[in-house]
Amino acid sequence: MVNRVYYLGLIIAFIMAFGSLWALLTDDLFKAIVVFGIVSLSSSVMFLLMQAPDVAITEAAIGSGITTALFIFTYKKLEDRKDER
Amino acid sequence: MNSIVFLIVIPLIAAFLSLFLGKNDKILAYIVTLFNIIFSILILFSGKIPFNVAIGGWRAPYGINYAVTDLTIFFLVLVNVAALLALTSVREIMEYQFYSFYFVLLSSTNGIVLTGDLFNFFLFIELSTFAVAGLISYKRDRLSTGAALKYLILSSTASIFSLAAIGLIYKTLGTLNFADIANKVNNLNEASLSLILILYISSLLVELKIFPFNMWVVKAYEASKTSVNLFIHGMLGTAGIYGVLRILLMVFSKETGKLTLSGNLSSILMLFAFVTVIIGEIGALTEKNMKKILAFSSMAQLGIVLFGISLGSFDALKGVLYIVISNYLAKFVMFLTVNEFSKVSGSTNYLDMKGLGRRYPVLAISFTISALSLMGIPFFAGFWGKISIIGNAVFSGKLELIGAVLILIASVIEGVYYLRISHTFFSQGHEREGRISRVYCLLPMILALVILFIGINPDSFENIISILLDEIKSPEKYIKLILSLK
Amino acid sequence: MAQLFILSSISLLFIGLFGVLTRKNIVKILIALNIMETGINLLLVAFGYVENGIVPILTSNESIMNLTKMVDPVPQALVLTSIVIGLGTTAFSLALAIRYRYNHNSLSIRASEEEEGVNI
Amino acid sequence: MRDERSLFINIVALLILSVIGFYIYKVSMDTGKGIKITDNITPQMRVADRFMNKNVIKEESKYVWGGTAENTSANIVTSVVVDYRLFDTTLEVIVLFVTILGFGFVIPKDKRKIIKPTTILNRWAPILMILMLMIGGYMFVNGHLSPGGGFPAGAIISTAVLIGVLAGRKTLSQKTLKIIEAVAGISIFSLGIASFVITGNFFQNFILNDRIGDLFSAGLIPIFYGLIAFKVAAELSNIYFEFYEEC
Repeated sequence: MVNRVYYLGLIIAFIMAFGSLWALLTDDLFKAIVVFGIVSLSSSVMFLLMQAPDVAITEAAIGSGITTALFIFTYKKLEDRKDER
Repeated sequence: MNSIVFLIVIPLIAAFLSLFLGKNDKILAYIVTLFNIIFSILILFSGKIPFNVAIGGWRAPYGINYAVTDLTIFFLVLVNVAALLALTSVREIMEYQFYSFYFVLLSSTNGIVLTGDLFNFFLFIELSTFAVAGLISYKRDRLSTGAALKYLILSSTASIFSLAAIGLIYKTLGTLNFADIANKVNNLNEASLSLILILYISSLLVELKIFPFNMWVVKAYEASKTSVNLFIHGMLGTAGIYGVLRILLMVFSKETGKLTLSGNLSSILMLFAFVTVIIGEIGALTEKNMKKILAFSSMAQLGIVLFGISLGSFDALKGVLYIVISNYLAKFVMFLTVNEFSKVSGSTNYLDMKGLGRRYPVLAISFTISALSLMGIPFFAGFWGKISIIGNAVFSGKLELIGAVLILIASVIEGVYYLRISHTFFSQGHEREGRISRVYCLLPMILALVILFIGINPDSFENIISILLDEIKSPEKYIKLILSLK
Repeated sequence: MAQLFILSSISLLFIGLFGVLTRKNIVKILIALNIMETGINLLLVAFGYVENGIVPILTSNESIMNLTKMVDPVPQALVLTSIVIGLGTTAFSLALAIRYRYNHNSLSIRASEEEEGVNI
Repeated sequence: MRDERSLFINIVALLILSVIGFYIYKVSMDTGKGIKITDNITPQMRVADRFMNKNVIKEESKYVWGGTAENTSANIVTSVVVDYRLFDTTLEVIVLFVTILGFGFVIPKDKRKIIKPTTILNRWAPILMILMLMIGGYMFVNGHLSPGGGFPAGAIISTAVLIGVLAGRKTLSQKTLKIIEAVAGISIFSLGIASFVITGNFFQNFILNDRIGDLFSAGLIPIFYGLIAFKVAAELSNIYFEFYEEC
């Protein structure tokens, strides 16, 4: 039982590490934002594994949901500006 | 004395109220600032110092506590007076956001000085960061946006480091209270302690404008209004110095009654201070823009302050307090003078201010007095600071000797550029149309007279400093005060 | 288990720091800053983790008997605060970034130096 | 030229990171005497022990499920956030207030037009909004019993406003949001001052003698969480209105 949880944690740790590297190294801004959202969401699963459901809920709602939404709104706004020129 | 929390709560409520008051915000700002000054002076003369306040009734290592000691009340008065002095330079009508940011900055700088909890301290620093970033970006033009963005990115990176340090402290010592940490810090491993300290100090170094974290300073000063410069200098800078004194010397000091930073760390801090002084002086020497010159110069002064703190002896600390007070007063005089002169001449380049000293001798003479004090000419306030720092540094070791020589060279460079400016003020210039009201000359003159008074009669100030040093010498009193509270 | 948590969070921290130091695009820098913040939050909670610990919530009388098995609640409380601070930082700096883009017509952090003609 | 420069920056950054990494490794391996960073310290050796046993004031006090204690929140994280360290939480609310104020101040005022929503979104928007409001309300009402609390509740309530914006339905004006924000913020501090008047301490939980595990327990905690939730929701909704034009 403990082992299974450990492997889940290992998988999520790899997802987070590779995801964050990908988000930083890719040239496409939109892709980076979405991948960052995935990293943030998987970190909330990590919080759940650490027996911190309060933090997990907050991270999922604020850290993952609203921060990503803010980034996407910003991206859209910058895109609009590009169209004008 | 539980009512000390009003110093923080009243400005925060005012920050909410300022959303609706429109043009009356200025009156509200004066009322709140005066309330803070009067309240802190009342506490100073209440005779109950030192005392400790447990918020929410949870006693010290468990809840959040505010401790008021001599050191606290000294810096509390300095911060609040700085707020009032800086507020007098706000002349035009500002949007309500300006005052909201100002109220938050006022409450957070009061909080930095008052608090006795590590995480609370961190939160107040974050709060002041956001308020200052908002104030810097007030003009919303090219320069100010970039400056605010860079400041925000830099300080939030530094704050992440200090959050890591808070986590490490909690993991190792199991507490977040200043006094409790100071009590238990002797149990901590030497290497762990230096890692924690170096991580935690990073967010303070941003406020203190020390080398690896100082690229925001010049642009921020150049991009913002004079009142904002004075907020950053007088409130944030003073509170930052308090934070360094409290955290380096009283919370994380390993031996009670003796100033011992761990060996590596003090030399690292010294190197940082050297680089800061060099950057500041050379930058100021090559600049023509008065605001940039003052930014570089305050960077250099804070470098000297950090050098004095990292020397680790009480005589040097006395000098540090002299330099703090001299820099505090002198920069006010200089910024106010430059503000008036640049309004008349229409630019911040000092070559355009030719001849203004002849028309307004009071302002120019005040400027010269504060410049002489910063240089450390005998019988000005800064002299007593530099003499005791250099006198201590010369016989301490190789690195300290280099520092002493560096400070002497720095004084000469300061002399070159400040006297160049004063000379420009007094040289023959052409006529101008703008006028400066006599009222605005009054404040710089009074401050310059205070500098002169401290310089000629240092005994008056020596008493205050010896009380402060007594407190720093015996952190166990602070620990006893806080932890024995029921 | 605790080692896995600490190692993964420190790796996130370092990747984020690398991004903050090297990226030129401001939005990328902010993403890197957010990754750093996620890393530090994970690190703080990992410091409070106990092997085979349980959630610090009382559900019945038995859970009061098991107080010694609970993970540390204080780092979780601190992290709740720090997540919201992270959101604030992101929101404010994104607004500044949009304004910066409108002013400089570029998202590069060195845009002002490039325009002034400093040869980089 | 450009590539060489970015390569140089990358190498410098890697060097800095490796120096920090090496330093941390050295510290964790250091065998001096005293507490080390790698030492295993349980919550029972920290201040958290008193929080979990709820005996900060009286050392030997014990409590049972359904009984009273000095702090009657069943969720210990909540009791730390909103009672033992309440002042931190209020400051955090101020952090959000300042940053959103700065956000609204700095962002350029050319808003996006909303593309006409599809029929499905338009029809289902009210239902989704009510669902979101219910989940958010449940979260802050039960913040002292189950995971959740004011901040995620505020975020979820604000998504209801976001759905309203995207569906083109008029929900709230920005002026109302500002008033909600200020009223919630001021009342948080007025509760603090009220507790100063009643008990002599700022931000004390002055409603006592209720039982752990009840819905109406934990004194002021649900009230504080409710105020925080509305404030956070108002602030976050403000962000959406800054991006999108109101219909």
